[in-house]
Amino acid sequence: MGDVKLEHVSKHYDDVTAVDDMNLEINDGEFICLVGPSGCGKSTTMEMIAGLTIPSEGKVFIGDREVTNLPPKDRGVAMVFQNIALFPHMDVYDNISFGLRLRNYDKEEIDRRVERASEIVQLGGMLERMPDEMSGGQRQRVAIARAIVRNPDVFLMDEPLANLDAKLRVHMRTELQRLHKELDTTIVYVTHDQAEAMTMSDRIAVIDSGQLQQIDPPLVCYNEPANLFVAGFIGSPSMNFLDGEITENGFVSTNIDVEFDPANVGVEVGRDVTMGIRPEDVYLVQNERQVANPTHRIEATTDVLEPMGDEIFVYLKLAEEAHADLEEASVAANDQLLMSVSPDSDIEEDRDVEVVLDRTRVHLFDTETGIALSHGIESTIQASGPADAEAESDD
Amino acid sequence: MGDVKLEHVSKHYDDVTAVDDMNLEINDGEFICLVGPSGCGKSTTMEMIAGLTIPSEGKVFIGDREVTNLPPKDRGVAMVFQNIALFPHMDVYDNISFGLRLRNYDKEEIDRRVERASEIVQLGGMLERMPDEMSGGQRQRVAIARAIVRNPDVFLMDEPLANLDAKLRVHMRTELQRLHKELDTTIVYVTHDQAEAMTMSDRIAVIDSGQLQQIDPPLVCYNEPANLFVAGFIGSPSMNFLDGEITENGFVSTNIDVEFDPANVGVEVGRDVTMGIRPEDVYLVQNERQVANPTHRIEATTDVLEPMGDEIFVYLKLAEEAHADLEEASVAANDQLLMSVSPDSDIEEDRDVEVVLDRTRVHLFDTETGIALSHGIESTIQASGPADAEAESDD
Amino acid sequence: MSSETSGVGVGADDAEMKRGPLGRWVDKAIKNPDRVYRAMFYVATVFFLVTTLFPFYWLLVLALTPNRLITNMGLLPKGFQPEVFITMFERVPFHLFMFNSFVLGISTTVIVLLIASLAGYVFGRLRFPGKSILMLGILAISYFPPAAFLIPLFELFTGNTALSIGAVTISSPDLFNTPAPMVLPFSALFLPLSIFILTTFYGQIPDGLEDAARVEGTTRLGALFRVIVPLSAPGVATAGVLTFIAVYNEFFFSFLMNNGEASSWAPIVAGILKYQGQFDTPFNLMAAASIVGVLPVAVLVIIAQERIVSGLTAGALKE
Amino acid sequence: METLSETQFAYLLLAPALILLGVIAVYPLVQTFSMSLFADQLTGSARLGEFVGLQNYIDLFTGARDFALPSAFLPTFTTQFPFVTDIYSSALMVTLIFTLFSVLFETLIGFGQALILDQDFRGRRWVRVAIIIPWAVPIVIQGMIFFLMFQPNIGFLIGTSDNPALLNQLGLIGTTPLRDTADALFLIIVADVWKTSAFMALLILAGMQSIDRSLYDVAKVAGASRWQQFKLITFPLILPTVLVAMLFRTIDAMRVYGIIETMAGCQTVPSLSCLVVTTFNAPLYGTSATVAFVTAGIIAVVVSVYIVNFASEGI
Amino acid sequence: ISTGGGDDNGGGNGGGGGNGDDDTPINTEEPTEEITVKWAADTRVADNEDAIFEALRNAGLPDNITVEIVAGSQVTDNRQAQYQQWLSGGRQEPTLLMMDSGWTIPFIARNQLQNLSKSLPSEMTSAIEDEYFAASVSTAKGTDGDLYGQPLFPDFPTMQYRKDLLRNAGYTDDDFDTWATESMSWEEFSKVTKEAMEANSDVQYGYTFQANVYEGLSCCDFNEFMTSYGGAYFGGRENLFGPVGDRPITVDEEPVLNAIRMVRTLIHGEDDEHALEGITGKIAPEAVLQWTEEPSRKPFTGGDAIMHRNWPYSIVINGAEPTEDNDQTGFGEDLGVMPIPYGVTPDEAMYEGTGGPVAALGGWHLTMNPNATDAKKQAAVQVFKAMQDEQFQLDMFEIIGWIPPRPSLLDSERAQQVPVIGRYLDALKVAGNNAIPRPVTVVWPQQSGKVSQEVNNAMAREKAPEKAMSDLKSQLEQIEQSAA
Ligand SMILES: Nc1ncnc2c1ncn2[C@@H]1O[C@H](COP(=O)(O)OP(=O)(O)OP(=O)(O)O)[C@@H](O)[C@H]1O
Ligand SMILES: Nc1ncnc2c1ncn2[C@@H]1O[C@H](COP(=O)(O)OP(=O)(O)OP(=O)(O)O)[C@@H](O)[C@H]1O
Ligand SMILES: [Mg+2]
Ligand SMILES: [Mg+2]
Repeated sequence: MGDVKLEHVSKHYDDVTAVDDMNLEINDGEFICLVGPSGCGKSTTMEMIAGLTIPSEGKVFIGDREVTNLPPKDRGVAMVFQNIALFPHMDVYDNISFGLRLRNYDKEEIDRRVERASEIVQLGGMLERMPDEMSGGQRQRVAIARAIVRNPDVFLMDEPLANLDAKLRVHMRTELQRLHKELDTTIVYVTHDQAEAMTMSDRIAVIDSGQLQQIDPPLVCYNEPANLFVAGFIGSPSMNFLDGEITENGFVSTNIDVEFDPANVGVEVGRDVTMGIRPEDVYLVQNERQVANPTHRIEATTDVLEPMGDEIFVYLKLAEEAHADLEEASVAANDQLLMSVSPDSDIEEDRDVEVVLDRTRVHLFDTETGIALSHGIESTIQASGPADAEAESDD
Repeated sequence: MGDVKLEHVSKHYDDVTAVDDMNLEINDGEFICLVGPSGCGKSTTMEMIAGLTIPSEGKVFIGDREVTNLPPKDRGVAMVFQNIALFPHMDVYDNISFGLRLRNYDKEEIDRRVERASEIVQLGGMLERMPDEMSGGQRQRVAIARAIVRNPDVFLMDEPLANLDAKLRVHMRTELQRLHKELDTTIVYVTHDQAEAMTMSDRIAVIDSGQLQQIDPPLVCYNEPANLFVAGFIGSPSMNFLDGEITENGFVSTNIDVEFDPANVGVEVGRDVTMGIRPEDVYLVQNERQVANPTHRIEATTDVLEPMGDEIFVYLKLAEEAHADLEEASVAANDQLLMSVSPDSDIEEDRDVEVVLDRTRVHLFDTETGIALSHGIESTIQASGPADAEAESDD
Repeated sequence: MSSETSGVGVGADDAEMKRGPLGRWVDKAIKNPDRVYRAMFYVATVFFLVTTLFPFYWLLVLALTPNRLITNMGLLPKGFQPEVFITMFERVPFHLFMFNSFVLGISTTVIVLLIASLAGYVFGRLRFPGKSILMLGILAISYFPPAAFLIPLFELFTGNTALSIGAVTISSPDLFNTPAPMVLPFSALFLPLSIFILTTFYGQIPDGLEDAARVEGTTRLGALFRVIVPLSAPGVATAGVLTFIAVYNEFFFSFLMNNGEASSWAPIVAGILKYQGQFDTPFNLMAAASIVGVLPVAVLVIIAQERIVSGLTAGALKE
Repeated sequence: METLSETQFAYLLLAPALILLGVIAVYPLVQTFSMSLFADQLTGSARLGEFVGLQNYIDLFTGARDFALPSAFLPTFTTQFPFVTDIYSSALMVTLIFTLFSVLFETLIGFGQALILDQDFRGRRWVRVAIIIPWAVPIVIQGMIFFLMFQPNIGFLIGTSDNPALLNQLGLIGTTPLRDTADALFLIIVADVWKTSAFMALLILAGMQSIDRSLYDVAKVAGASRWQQFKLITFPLILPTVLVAMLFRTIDAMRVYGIIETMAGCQTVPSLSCLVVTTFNAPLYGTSATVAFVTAGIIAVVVSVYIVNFASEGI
Repeated sequence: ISTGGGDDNGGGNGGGGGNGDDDTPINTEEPTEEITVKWAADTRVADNEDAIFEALRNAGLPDNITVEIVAGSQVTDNRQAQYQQWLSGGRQEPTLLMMDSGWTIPFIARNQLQNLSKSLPSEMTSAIEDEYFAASVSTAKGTDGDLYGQPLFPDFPTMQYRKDLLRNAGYTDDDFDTWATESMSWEEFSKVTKEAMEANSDVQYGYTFQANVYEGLSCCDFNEFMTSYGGAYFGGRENLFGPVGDRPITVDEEPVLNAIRMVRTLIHGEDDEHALEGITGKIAPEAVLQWTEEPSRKPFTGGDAIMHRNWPYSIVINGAEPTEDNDQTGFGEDLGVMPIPYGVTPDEAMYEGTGGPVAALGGWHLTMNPNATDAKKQAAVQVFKAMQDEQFQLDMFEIIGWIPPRPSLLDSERAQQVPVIGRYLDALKVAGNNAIPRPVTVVWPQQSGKVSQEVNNAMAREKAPEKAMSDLKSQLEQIEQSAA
């Protein structure tokens, strides 16, 4: 019914390729988040699923029908638009009930549904307002209500919560999840909010420059990013990257060395690699005991502190390790490391500290191609194995 | 120059009061975030500062001039609009340079500034696109660039980053902060993104239903919310609230008791209070040693787990403590507690656990008025004293 | 304005007391340029009101003056003969002609708006090969003086054109003295203007709104009539008013496609000309008739202007 | 219908327009064009004479047909003072002069009126009606009003040579202006501007009303004065509408006939359409059809100026 | 698609359409069944439908025939355009048409009218030929000499004047009585007018007439001036209706030039460069150059002029008794009417039938649509018959002021009883007897425009008379040749 498939779909504008040979299979009832940098082709992908944009190449399937050239109304999709697109000449009630009225639902049914949808988005009592009499967030909620009053096979939501405050977002998030469970509808969801993507979706599709980079359950994307792009994109603040080289002793760079047996992790010696480590996997030596398998201690100086309330981001300047044999090229920006600590930690700016990394959380990428070589360098003690992840992503 | 003052400003629409007797003083060069639920009046406040909306009552000052009835062009403000509102008939270059061209800057100067602004928002190479050929995020970036090319006394930015992905947001955030430092301009900024509000602003103004709730530095708002509304609104996920009563032994509710000497925190016995505790201040007993001053252990069962990558949210169901003397009314929803733990914690769904609270982080509010009574119940060991905070907010 | 001279020449350095009213006004104006705009606005408004309304006033003067006295007219009626507004109906069943004009105008307007909406949608919002050629072709039809259509159309509408398909010959029906031979040419001749107007207006509606309607389940046509047309209300209403008035005033086909009788659907222009004798012209009756004839259009304009002018509330076209 | 390609769909929706125009406009034009290839026939029951090919067109452009027309078609520059008299005795020049000035002034005045109508003020409803209403006046009446105003001994706007009125004293018009081509042309332009400015005003107003008001907010905050808002926002955004309005006004003006006939007569102010109608009534059907097609051709040439503009505006 | 009714797009005989058998005799017996014939007339006829209908019945129209009046426009050009379309479109309706004598001939030339000579009983056609105003009949005939229309009424302009004002200048009722039948010369006329102007200094204008650039100038006003000076467009009466292309063009001859010079003198004064000797100048305002009938009548009716040339309709207005009802306009008995003055006497005239007190001929005919069904034609014949009835013609004179088409009827007692106009029948009869039709042929519509343009130019001093007329001559020449 509601499964969506894109087969070699591309969309070219005059001089821009918005979507580039995209293959995407979304199962019936699945909740998929599309994430990626601004302008990477998320909205275009949605529009092609909705039928608003006809692909330059490739085919689109919904259910078992090819719908590539089918008009939107016959595709059984509902959509929340990034630009909201309320009908300015209709009040909230008419905006929300538009699709139902088109389908000649009877008055009571419409009333009932509009009422429910407007409660979900907390717009009760505003049904008679015109769009230009509402705040940005209220408009966005109308747009959401307009989509959810219907019972489509597929929901397409393009940044539906962008204009809402944190509290309402959390509320809407749970409501959407409840709706998803209740209706068992496929949802394709674009968001730039990591928390949303992580908590709501069954799988996340990471897109860059119109190309699909990885599509996997959120934690797999987080813990085992397929490549440098995904690793850098997922997670906020971003993963730390250090360029270096594989030697017989493990990873060597201008500032950090990490010892391991290259054979164990299956990376040949001499390769240029980039090591990745997330801020929360960097620990002060005081907290070393929290880490089962730490690296050797790394000396650093704290630079800026960014208190966030529930955590503090600490920018570290790394001391240089002595590796005259490393080429100049790969040295750049290698001396910074971001670390997150809990707000009650006893830390100040401009102090010398020692940190350790969680070896199980160290990622290695091929510097040239960006492809992930290894997640965790002591393969035996990994938190969630890639085997599990693959199993999950198969269903 | 760039200080902004609202004196008893109200704005009424036909049947809605969008802004209600707002008093707001913003110092020259300050970075203020307006936050609040959707529809609370943030945009309206901005529009009154810009001169697009004339207050129904009250006065607006910019610098030492009263500007209540001055047209926008004479107020020296630049604004990023929530609805973006690019000029559809102008390409990106013309949109960005609009304000400069109005002021007859010479061609080179305009080119230089547009170039710089478009680099800041990462739109280099798109200067000849028309608005309808751009993605949502790209348009928003044009809108930002259009504001920052100018050198106004006051920047007004209404959710300028709402459509951007996390990475770009972080980038834009630092760019805006750098700009703020460089130009030493007053910035009034609306956002629903807590991280933005926390990291960027000198002070946060929390608004609800058109009324100013609190205006203080971010950490003060976080750690010492003035009332229930601010406490619940700031911080994501939201603070846990438990309704209870003050007895001689401290706080008593159906599910959690916290012992302390009411006299010490200055709350009279018998008062109905609401206790607040943030998810990150709830600890598993295993980690009790991280807390200097924990409460007694509380029994609970884990319910849903929400892994976020860098942390896991754990929903706890509390066991009921035996307090037959508490009225029924205040029992509602008192049996839930949200906790955040680090992702490597050894925790599963549906397991009995014991947790403790950080006493220094327990907040007490008057249930009826919502006004904060106490932040931390062992006043001696607070992390950042209210004295510091007040000193900060005074400059 | 009368104070103009008194203000000029008073030195700017003089004390406030000595300034003429204009001086003070200028002073205020400099402080508050809005006053200048207001003043300019009122001057312009009065100017336009006078220039547009004066001929009507004069028409009224003519109507109220007995025809015999219409000579050496000044600015006031010579004599006062309001019963002319009754006489005009006694002379000619003017209301019937007005009715005819209304029927012709409304049916043409409906046809034109319908067809032009479809075409305007196509030209304004779709891309397809042959678009520019077709637009130019449709435009080119309005290049021709109406006389260029007359003979073939007359033949067509009087049953003198035959279509032969093999052995069968169907001749066109005789529609003379019915509304059809007026409504059809009007529709065709006024269509290009409406198509162009609607093309520009429809073309300006953001795609997002049409997209939203289509995803909600309308066909493209549904989106046209439910979203694009209502949002283009000023344009549609304008096209409608322009078409209606054009029909109301048309005199070429109106004249030759019927025998000039009210019962044969002759429109208002024929009615007005009916007052005219071979040599004598009752200017007063014709003036009265035109005032009466223009009134319904005024009503129409009042009704339509709400659409034309405030069809959209502020910010309606936000994406 | 929805599964049609964009092109098919476009043509389907165009079908009603194309059918209507095909039967009611194109078919007659084809017939009329074929009429233009035949000689005139004034006697006998035949409408047309023998087939002459393009001779009618050749005659028209060489001046060989001028005798059959109320005035020369092209200006002739043979006499000693060519520009003074002969320009006004050429239908083409008279039409172009009329078109240039009437469209110019109608656009300017229409613009001004639209700006006023766009404001919010008390009583604007009535001002709107007042400004729009001349457009509703039938041409016969419009002609009558101005004819009488400028009729010696009836209207007060002109006097006699002994007792000239203000307009005469200013030297704007003579005392029998409606028999003088230059004077009459001037007055006909005035009459046309009076009536037709409303057409421009109406369209321009509609264009203004369709502009997203939030763009003005942006412009105001960016520091735009009223004039700059107009120049940078209003004007470019209504330009397409203005061009359409001017385009059709130009086409209409190039075909002016009714007001001439009712005010001064085709003999005095010969426009191209005058030639068509006069020969049509003569009835010189061949010549009339020829002039009609040549008129359309000339309009096409003039209109191409707009078309080029349109193309550059991307409409 | 091909057009029916012949291949008219192919240049063939598209005009006729229908059953153009316009020359077969019609059954002239009274039809027996109920039948209604449509008559395209004008609003004045329609307004008086009942009275006219009664008159027809009295004149013997059978009871089973009803006449339905289609009230076309009063504006003659509009009517012509309509009829042109109806007849060339081959429409069967209406059966009867009221046609201006000024443009009946082109319809005849295009075979668009029923040939009455061939299809009516000869006693009917000969009554017309013998008893009606000859000039009127001549405008209803084809080049073959056959009759295609039956005159309904003629129309002749006369000179109206204010007896009261002339009395101030010393003229008496005796003079007026003489003038009513014996017209004066232009010299005398201008002198008299000048005297009256001097005697009545509060009266603004002397002589008002029509010299706008329009058909009225070429067909009528100037035709009168010119003919009264013995000139002609195409060399005398016999060439009025052709042969086109084969007749002299005489507009540049001295009589024509004199007529122009005379008018120039009347308007611009004796010191005009091209003034005519003997004429007293400055008696007509420049405004005449822009005047048609109504604007020129207004000042006269308003009491601002002494002399006024116009059609009989204005006699009714100007000769009315001033009453409350007509706002005290009309001069009653003080209105005098005389034939148009003459330039030269018929003997001095250059061409046969010119000179003397000429009056341009107007008036309307009744014609029959050849496409009508035979039954309708049969009924129509009865209408023709009834309208030939003298009583009917007198009835019509009373009802709507149609001057009876038979000169003899103007002498009748009944005619003289008709209010107002009945007083002036003498002058009208002179005008009728000296009526000059316009030279209407198929090319007249083209020629008329040129004539009025050049003549107006010359009168307005924009061209010298000689130049204007030689220009005109070459244009007329070209038009003549084009149709030859
Ligand atoms: N033109 C108007 N007419 C009536 N009510 C209005 C109008 N504009 C705004 N409001 C109402 O005023 C209140 C404040 O609106 P405002 O736009 O300031 O909210 P906001 O804080 O910016 O919200 P958001 O975060 O959703 O953008 C809202 O409840 C809104 O519905
Ligand atoms: N009509 C168009 N013409 C040309 N380029 C276009 C057009 N529409 C979109 N693009 C380009 O295609 C690319 C993909 O656009 P899309 O809207 O899919 O991005 P997105 O992923 O939704 O970005 P955002 O997060 O900023 O909304 C962008 O670079 C955009 O500039
Ligand atoms: Mg997008
Ligand atoms: Mg807002």
